[in-house]
Amino acid sequence: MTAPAVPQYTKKDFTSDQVVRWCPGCGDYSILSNVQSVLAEIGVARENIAVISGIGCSSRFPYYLSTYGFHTIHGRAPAFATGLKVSRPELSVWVATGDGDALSIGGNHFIHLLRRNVDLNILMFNNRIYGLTKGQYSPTSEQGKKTKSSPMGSVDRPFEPLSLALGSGGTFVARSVDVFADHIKPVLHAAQRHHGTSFVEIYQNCNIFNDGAFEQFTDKVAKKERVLYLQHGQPLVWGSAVRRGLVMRDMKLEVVELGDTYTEADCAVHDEHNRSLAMLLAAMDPNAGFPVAVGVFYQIDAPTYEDGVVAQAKASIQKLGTGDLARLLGAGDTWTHT
Amino acid sequence: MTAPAVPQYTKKDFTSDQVVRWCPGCGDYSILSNVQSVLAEIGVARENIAVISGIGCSSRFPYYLSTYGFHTIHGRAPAFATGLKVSRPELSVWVATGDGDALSIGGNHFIHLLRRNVDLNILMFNNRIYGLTKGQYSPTSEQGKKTKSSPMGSVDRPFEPLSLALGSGGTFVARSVDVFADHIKPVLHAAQRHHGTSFVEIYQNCNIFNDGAFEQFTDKVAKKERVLYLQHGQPLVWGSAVRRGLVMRDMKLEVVELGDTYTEADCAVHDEHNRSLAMLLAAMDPNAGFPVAVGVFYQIDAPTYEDGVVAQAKASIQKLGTGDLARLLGAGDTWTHT
Amino acid sequence: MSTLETASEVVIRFAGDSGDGMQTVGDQFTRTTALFGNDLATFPDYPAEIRAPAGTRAGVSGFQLQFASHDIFTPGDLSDVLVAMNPAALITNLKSVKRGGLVVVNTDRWTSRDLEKAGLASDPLTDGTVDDYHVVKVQIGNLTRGAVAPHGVGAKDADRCKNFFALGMMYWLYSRQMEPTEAWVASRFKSPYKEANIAALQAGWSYADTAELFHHRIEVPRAEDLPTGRYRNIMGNNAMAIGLVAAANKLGLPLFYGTYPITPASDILHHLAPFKNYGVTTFQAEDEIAGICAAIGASYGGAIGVTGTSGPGLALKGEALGLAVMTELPLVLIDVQRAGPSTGMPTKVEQADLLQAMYGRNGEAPVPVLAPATPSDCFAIAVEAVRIATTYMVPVIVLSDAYVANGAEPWKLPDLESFDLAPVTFRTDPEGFRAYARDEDTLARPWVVPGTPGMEHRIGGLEKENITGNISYDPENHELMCKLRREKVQRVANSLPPTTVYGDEEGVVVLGWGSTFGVIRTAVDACRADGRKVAHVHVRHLNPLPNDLATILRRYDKVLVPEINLGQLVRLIRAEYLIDAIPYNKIQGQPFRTDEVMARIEALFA
Amino acid sequence: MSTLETASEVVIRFAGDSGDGMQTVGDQFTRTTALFGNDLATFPDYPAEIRAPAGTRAGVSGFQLQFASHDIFTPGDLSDVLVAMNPAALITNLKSVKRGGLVVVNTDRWTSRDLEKAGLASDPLTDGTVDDYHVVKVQIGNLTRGAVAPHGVGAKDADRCKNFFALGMMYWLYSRQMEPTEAWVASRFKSPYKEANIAALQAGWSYADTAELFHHRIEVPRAEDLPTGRYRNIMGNNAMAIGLVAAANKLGLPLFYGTYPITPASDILHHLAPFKNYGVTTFQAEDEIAGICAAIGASYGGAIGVTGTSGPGLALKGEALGLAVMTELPLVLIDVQRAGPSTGMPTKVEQADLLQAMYGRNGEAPVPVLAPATPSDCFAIAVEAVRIATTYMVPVIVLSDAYVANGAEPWKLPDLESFDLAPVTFRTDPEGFRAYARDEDTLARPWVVPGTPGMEHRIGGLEKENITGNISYDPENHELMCKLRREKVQRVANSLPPTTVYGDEEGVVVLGWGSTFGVIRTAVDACRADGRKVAHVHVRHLNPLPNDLATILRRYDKVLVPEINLGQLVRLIRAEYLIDAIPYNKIQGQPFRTDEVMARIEALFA
Ligand SMILES: Cc1ncc(C[n+]2csc(CCOP(=O)(O)OP(=O)(O)O)c2C)c(N)n1
Ligand SMILES: Cc1ncc(C[n+]2csc(CCOP(=O)(O)OP(=O)(O)O)c2C)c(N)n1
Ligand code: SF4
Ligand code: SF4
Ligand SMILES: [Mg+2]
Ligand SMILES: [Mg+2]
Repeated sequence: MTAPAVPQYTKKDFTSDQVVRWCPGCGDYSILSNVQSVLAEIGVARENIAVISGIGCSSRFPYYLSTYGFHTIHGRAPAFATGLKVSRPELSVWVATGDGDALSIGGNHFIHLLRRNVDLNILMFNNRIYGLTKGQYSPTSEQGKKTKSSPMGSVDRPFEPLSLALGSGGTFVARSVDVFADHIKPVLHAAQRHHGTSFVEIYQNCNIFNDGAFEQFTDKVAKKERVLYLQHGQPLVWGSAVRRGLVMRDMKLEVVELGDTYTEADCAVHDEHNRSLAMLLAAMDPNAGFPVAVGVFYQIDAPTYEDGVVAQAKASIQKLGTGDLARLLGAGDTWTHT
Repeated sequence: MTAPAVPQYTKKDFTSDQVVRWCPGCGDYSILSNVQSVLAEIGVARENIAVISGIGCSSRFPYYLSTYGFHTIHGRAPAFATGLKVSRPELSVWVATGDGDALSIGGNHFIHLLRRNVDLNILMFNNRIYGLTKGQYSPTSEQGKKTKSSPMGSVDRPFEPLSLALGSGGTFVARSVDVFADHIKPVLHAAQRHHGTSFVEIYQNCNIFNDGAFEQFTDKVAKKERVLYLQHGQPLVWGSAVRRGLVMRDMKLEVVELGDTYTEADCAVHDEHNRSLAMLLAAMDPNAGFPVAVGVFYQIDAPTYEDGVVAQAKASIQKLGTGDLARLLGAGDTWTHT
Repeated sequence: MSTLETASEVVIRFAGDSGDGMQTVGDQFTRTTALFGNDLATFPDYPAEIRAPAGTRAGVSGFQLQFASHDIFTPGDLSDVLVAMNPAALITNLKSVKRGGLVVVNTDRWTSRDLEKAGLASDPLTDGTVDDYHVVKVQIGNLTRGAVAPHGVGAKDADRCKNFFALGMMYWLYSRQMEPTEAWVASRFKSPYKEANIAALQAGWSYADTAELFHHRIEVPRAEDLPTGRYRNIMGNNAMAIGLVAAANKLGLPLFYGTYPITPASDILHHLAPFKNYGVTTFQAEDEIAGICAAIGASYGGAIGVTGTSGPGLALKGEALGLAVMTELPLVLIDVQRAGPSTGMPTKVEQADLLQAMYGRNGEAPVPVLAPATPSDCFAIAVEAVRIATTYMVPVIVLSDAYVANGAEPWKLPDLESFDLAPVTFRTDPEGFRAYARDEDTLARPWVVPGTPGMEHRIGGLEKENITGNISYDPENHELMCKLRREKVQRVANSLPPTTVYGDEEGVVVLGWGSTFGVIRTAVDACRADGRKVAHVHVRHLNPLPNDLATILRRYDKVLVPEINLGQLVRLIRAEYLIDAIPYNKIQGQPFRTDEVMARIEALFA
Repeated sequence: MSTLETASEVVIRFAGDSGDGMQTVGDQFTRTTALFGNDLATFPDYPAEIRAPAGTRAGVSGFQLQFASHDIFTPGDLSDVLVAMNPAALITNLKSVKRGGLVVVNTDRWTSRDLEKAGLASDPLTDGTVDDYHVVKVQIGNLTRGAVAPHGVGAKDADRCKNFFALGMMYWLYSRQMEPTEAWVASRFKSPYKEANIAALQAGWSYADTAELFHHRIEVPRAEDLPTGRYRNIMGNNAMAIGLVAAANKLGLPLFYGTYPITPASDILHHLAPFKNYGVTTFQAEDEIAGICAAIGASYGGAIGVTGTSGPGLALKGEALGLAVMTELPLVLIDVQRAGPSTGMPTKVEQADLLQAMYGRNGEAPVPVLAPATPSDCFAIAVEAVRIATTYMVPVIVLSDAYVANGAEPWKLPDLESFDLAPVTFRTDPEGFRAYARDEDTLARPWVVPGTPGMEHRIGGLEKENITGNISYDPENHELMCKLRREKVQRVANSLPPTTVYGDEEGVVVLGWGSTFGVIRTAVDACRADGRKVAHVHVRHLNPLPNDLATILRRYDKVLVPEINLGQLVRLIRAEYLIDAIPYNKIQGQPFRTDEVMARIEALFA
């Protein structure tokens, strides 16, 4: 069977007719635009793409794409997507979700999806706030965050979403930022190429309820000085005015300035296949002088859930033959009454 | 205020009048016996201990202790325990749960409890099976496990419970084994001493539905040759007939035989405060020659959730005075109609 | 010069983009009017999106307010005046303006692009659409910019002040005072926005005054028929929060509120969160299930556990609620109903969770169900819910809704003594203690909290043996317990005051519950004024229903049950009493209008 | 020598420790009896614990079976013979034995320690407890050990064979053949356990034969009045699984079963899991919510999504079910009811989830609700559920229960052609496609699956505009959609056959649903035999109720509604038809007994 040729798409082919209903200035716009471009490039026919979301500003995503889309209920998108992908493995399935949707109410489905390694892509728009419900702190809000529901500051320690994903057995874990136009697309492509569950955290500015949450490293200057772009096999260095790097000491990362004492050669090298390194990178505290890392933190090959399911179905047919109704009904001991 | 003296208890003081209803030979018996001993030793008055459980064989635990006990619903024990502890911080709260209860249906509450770091102790009896519902595979069952619900073998990749706990932000993560009589008590004591959420995975044999799951390292010989007893500050070595150790190379652990080439001094040293090391230890595959580690994998100090809540309440009273009903009702603009 | 007229009631409506600050000016008008001493009722009506696309119909946010010199019960059906900040606001709100009513439009937002965004092919100001109305065109944006310019506020920020300009015009028109709003602005904004907003307000007033925009100025005297006392203006969610705190304080119990944000219930959390000095702990849980479970855990520990949510959240809480039923622990569950099913129309009103509240759990798991009638009644209902929960050791469901939760009305502060609650005593005497021993009157089991020496015991979700509380599979015991749990709820009815019958002793009785109270009362009054024999019975307790209800209803020829659903209370009434109660349903995400209810009542006399 | 007698029906009961293998021998007796050609019905009755403490009352596991030479509907009320493997089994089961009945006790387990474990102060064999029964004492353990010794099986394992010794005695007593069981043992066990079990069985038989334990041997001739055809013995959960597969196969759809294990529903999963070659995918989800959501995801993808659970799980699925209602996707949800509320008594029967099934979701979210009458009816109900789900594009709830799910009866294999289903067609033509366009007859919207070119569209839980499927907050549209969703469910009634009325045309009608079918039918037969005018109407469709039901019920003087709950169908009937239907409730985790229902019917004639 040869697959039918996939049309040459442009970004516009992935734009739906629905009026976009995010606040002007919301970071979701740029993510949408990037995803539309990427979908046009992945070589999958539009009808074979399904985007599943939960509830939240971010979860309105499917309405604005001209693919199949399912805006489900809060937190459960991974479960719907699993059911869809397992029964239709040939589809390209994407999950659009928010920090609240994925990590608060949806936390259980999220970790189980990663554990099972169903081949789909999770895009989690992390604005560190509940946008749609008008600004309560979320499980990724920094401790002490003052919101309507935490007037004296939140008491909860936040999740590190990437650490959680790694601890859950995630096989592809990456991060990008809404406004990093050149960065977000390659990360999404890598996610799409990965066979297994790809988790991409996308920092996203909610300019209404949590404006500037990522500003300390997204503004023009900071972007150059405080962001570490991860590249497999490349040393962990960053900065343009001042060049810095990460060296490994006692299984801990340390920031050093490059120059006479330290050079690139002293720096740790990024290894996408090393989960411990990924955990260290995910745990870096920008308030303690560490950079913010973006890119692919971790990626390994592992069998996918739906491949396992399909293989068992095939093996079963091979062994028992395609199910036959008469045999089904008449299984076990039967007798005839005359 | 001086606390009233706590009586000198013996194990018997923590035995309830309920007939124990586990199968003969179940690993839960030994856990129960150890917990009873430990509770007698921790210096907490019996009435100040509350044990909360979900549903499962393991979750029958509270009935057999003479403390306060609450056998709740499946998977939700962490949430009940959080509500109890936050409103009654002076109580010693314990959660008794199973691999299905904690990690399957209860996964979300589990990770959020660890993230919040409420000061309580989770004892998770991991028998890698659903006992109470008669033997389906669980989220910790090895891939390929044949059960009633997976006649051709399970397709799911299992969780590493300790990795999940670490990825969730857990501040105390440990493991012991039902039949390691000398080991389980010190681990429980350490868990109890830790201020914050203590997670203890206890391997437990379900002799009815998953007999021998841990036999490869619990039988008399294997116990000596295949188990690595973690000790903070001590080298990672084990074995009696053959002495082995773990060396660190490229952020990965390697098994070496001690002797001429390698000595204890070459081995990595256990550091309870290093999360990356803990992750590596948690991920060790016993089928690839690695030992099974038991003991405290990880432990750090971090503020607890209920301390934060209490502090805010105090600060609020300090600032605003103890709430006054008349002020509450008459807040904002009022006017008088005469 | 325009003349000054007196009106006994006025309905006014602001409408504009979500970002235009319509809710803010609505609130300010409400405050000022309340302080002045009118009776009033409000109805905010806003979209689910945070900021729907500017200029579109979907983005329109509205606020309606009725104020009067006498007792009123609703925010009014049709408005006397509409302020429309753009074409979309005009076109979506015009149908709620009285024929001949006043329509103030902001013509600064009247370009062809604006018309297009509103989906209009032609200009409604010229194509005959507004012929039946009295239209006043004002370049609100322009005028505001001019007014705030001296304060050094840029064009974009200047535009943000235009709602206050509009408010100023309305203050002039309805002879309101500007001071309360000026004070509020001064306390909320920093310079130069403080000055700019005040300037806009004053400019609106002056413009109305000098441009002689309106034929007459209207005065609505303060309401003299209100009971004397101290008042404040209050929204339903706020009243609910205060009621919970007041009840807990009266009982000397800490209050634990475990919840997960959801529209339109989140504001209860927002209102409770600052009350930490009142012994209130709010817990923003990871989901609705954790919210209720934590609340039950807190109740187990001796707090009064409360959880709040809206419809989809109630569905998620069913299993845990069953555990509270089984373990006979006190709990209050507040469901602020919204339009369903599923996500539905999250900001819109509906009363369609009644049967879910009654039956949305496995097994026979009855719980008391209450519903507030008005925004301020939320206070009393919260106190009543806590009373029932602690007296009978049961979980209680309160069915609020989006309309009552977001609506506001003047509230006469209750006498602190007026809502005294029977004190709660934790049992501490181990002598003869049995976990499921029962109070003779209420059938309540003792509340024993961990930490009490000598009374250690175990509870849980498996069936309990009566008295001892041991696990029991005994067949007769199970039946007994199912019946006891039902009877316990039933006995709540014995503690209720006689049902109030409003109106006539014969003819038609209109039976209502929840937020339809106001509109039904208004319609019944109107029908009676027309000479019809009509009565109004409003039930605040849906389960158990009042003991005297059947007898009352049977006195009437016809029983009409208006509900914002497809017929739920009416099913209970029919099943319970075999009375041929007539459903009257509207399920449009909107409250009933008085004329609709009147027409339906009238039809029964035909 | 004992004489051979003939009986037309016999009830037999095995009882012992959970570990004694009582369910196994019960199953074997059932199989043998079914193969022989008797009609039969079974009732396994076991504790929630895997292995409750040996020898205690809580640990007793029982299995009851009625077999007959004619059509029967229940496993019988009281048993003719009880095999009691220990004192606890005797004492807990004696009350279900007919006075004068046969009681075989295993005296090897009769030490004072055994009596103590059973909570007995004195020995029931000597203290008068069993005076009214015919007691036969056998040292089953000892005899078994002797019998299996030659096969080199140790004492502990030997003890595990004693259930087969007991079975052998019963086979002798009721003239059964041993071959089917011998073959089964041979296929299940490895040597030496195979030989040991067979030896035990034969030893039991021989012992009964030679020791002349029983006065007479009994023969129950095969049932000649059964319809001719091929039969198999089937349990409800198994029939349900097969029905789902058959329906999906007939429609040419893959079947996706998303579920989380829970007693007593887990066996459906266990039965479906091996059917991978039939296009069945089973998904053991992380919880009940994921189970239903994955099933909806699969339906969205073009499979028939099914989810199964028991009461507490149904509570958890409510929110997602509402989404299926809103998105109008086909789904089958099976609830195998158990005794609640909360965890309740998990292995016991109850019918108390009916109102939860009807109303356990936010908003107006009606779904069709069905219930099987007998174990084999689960097959037909599963097919019917799939038919309705795919024809009307709706989620359907099936209410099975612990009794029907674990009970067994002979099942005449249906003709493969007899359950033809209207084929399902996915819409693939983009021309004029609208996501919420409706079929004129069924009001179903088109089923369009991802992967279909040119028809990409978006669905979700927000209110939909009719026809287009766009998000809509339009008030009239919401009302229209609420009514359409209700009407769609209502129209299912038009596709139902006329309701069967069994019995008399006047007098009392007994209205039942679900697993009470058999006992009601038996009781009605008995009352009619006594000369009473009684009819039996059984509804398999609870929502919508059959169109002709009201007319039928109104023909009778009295309508009695027996239910294993506190009155649920009866509430629906009363609300719907204003008929003064009389509830008759038993809620003990046990099925009704025939004499109970008879007595209640008789009382209506008093
Ligand atoms: C069952 C349920 N609970 C709660 C809500 C209310 N709710 C909608 S979105 C949301 C949080 C959204 O946060 P996030 O996922 O971070 O999305 P964002 O709006 O920030 O993009 C909540 C609490 C709901 N719709 N359903
Ligand atoms: C809501 C709900 N879903 C499912 C169940 C059924 N159930 C009870 S215990 C259990 C799993 C128990 O596994 P685990 O936690 O590992 O405990 P174990 O019995 O192995 O100790 C399940 C699925 C339930 N009681 N409630
Ligand atoms: S509220 Fe925040 S996240 Fe939501 S649309 Fe507006 S800016 Fe974006
Ligand atoms: S089933 Fe397994 S876990 Fe449960 S009591 Fe028996 S041996 Fe223990
Ligand atoms: Mg967010
Ligand atoms: Mg387990």
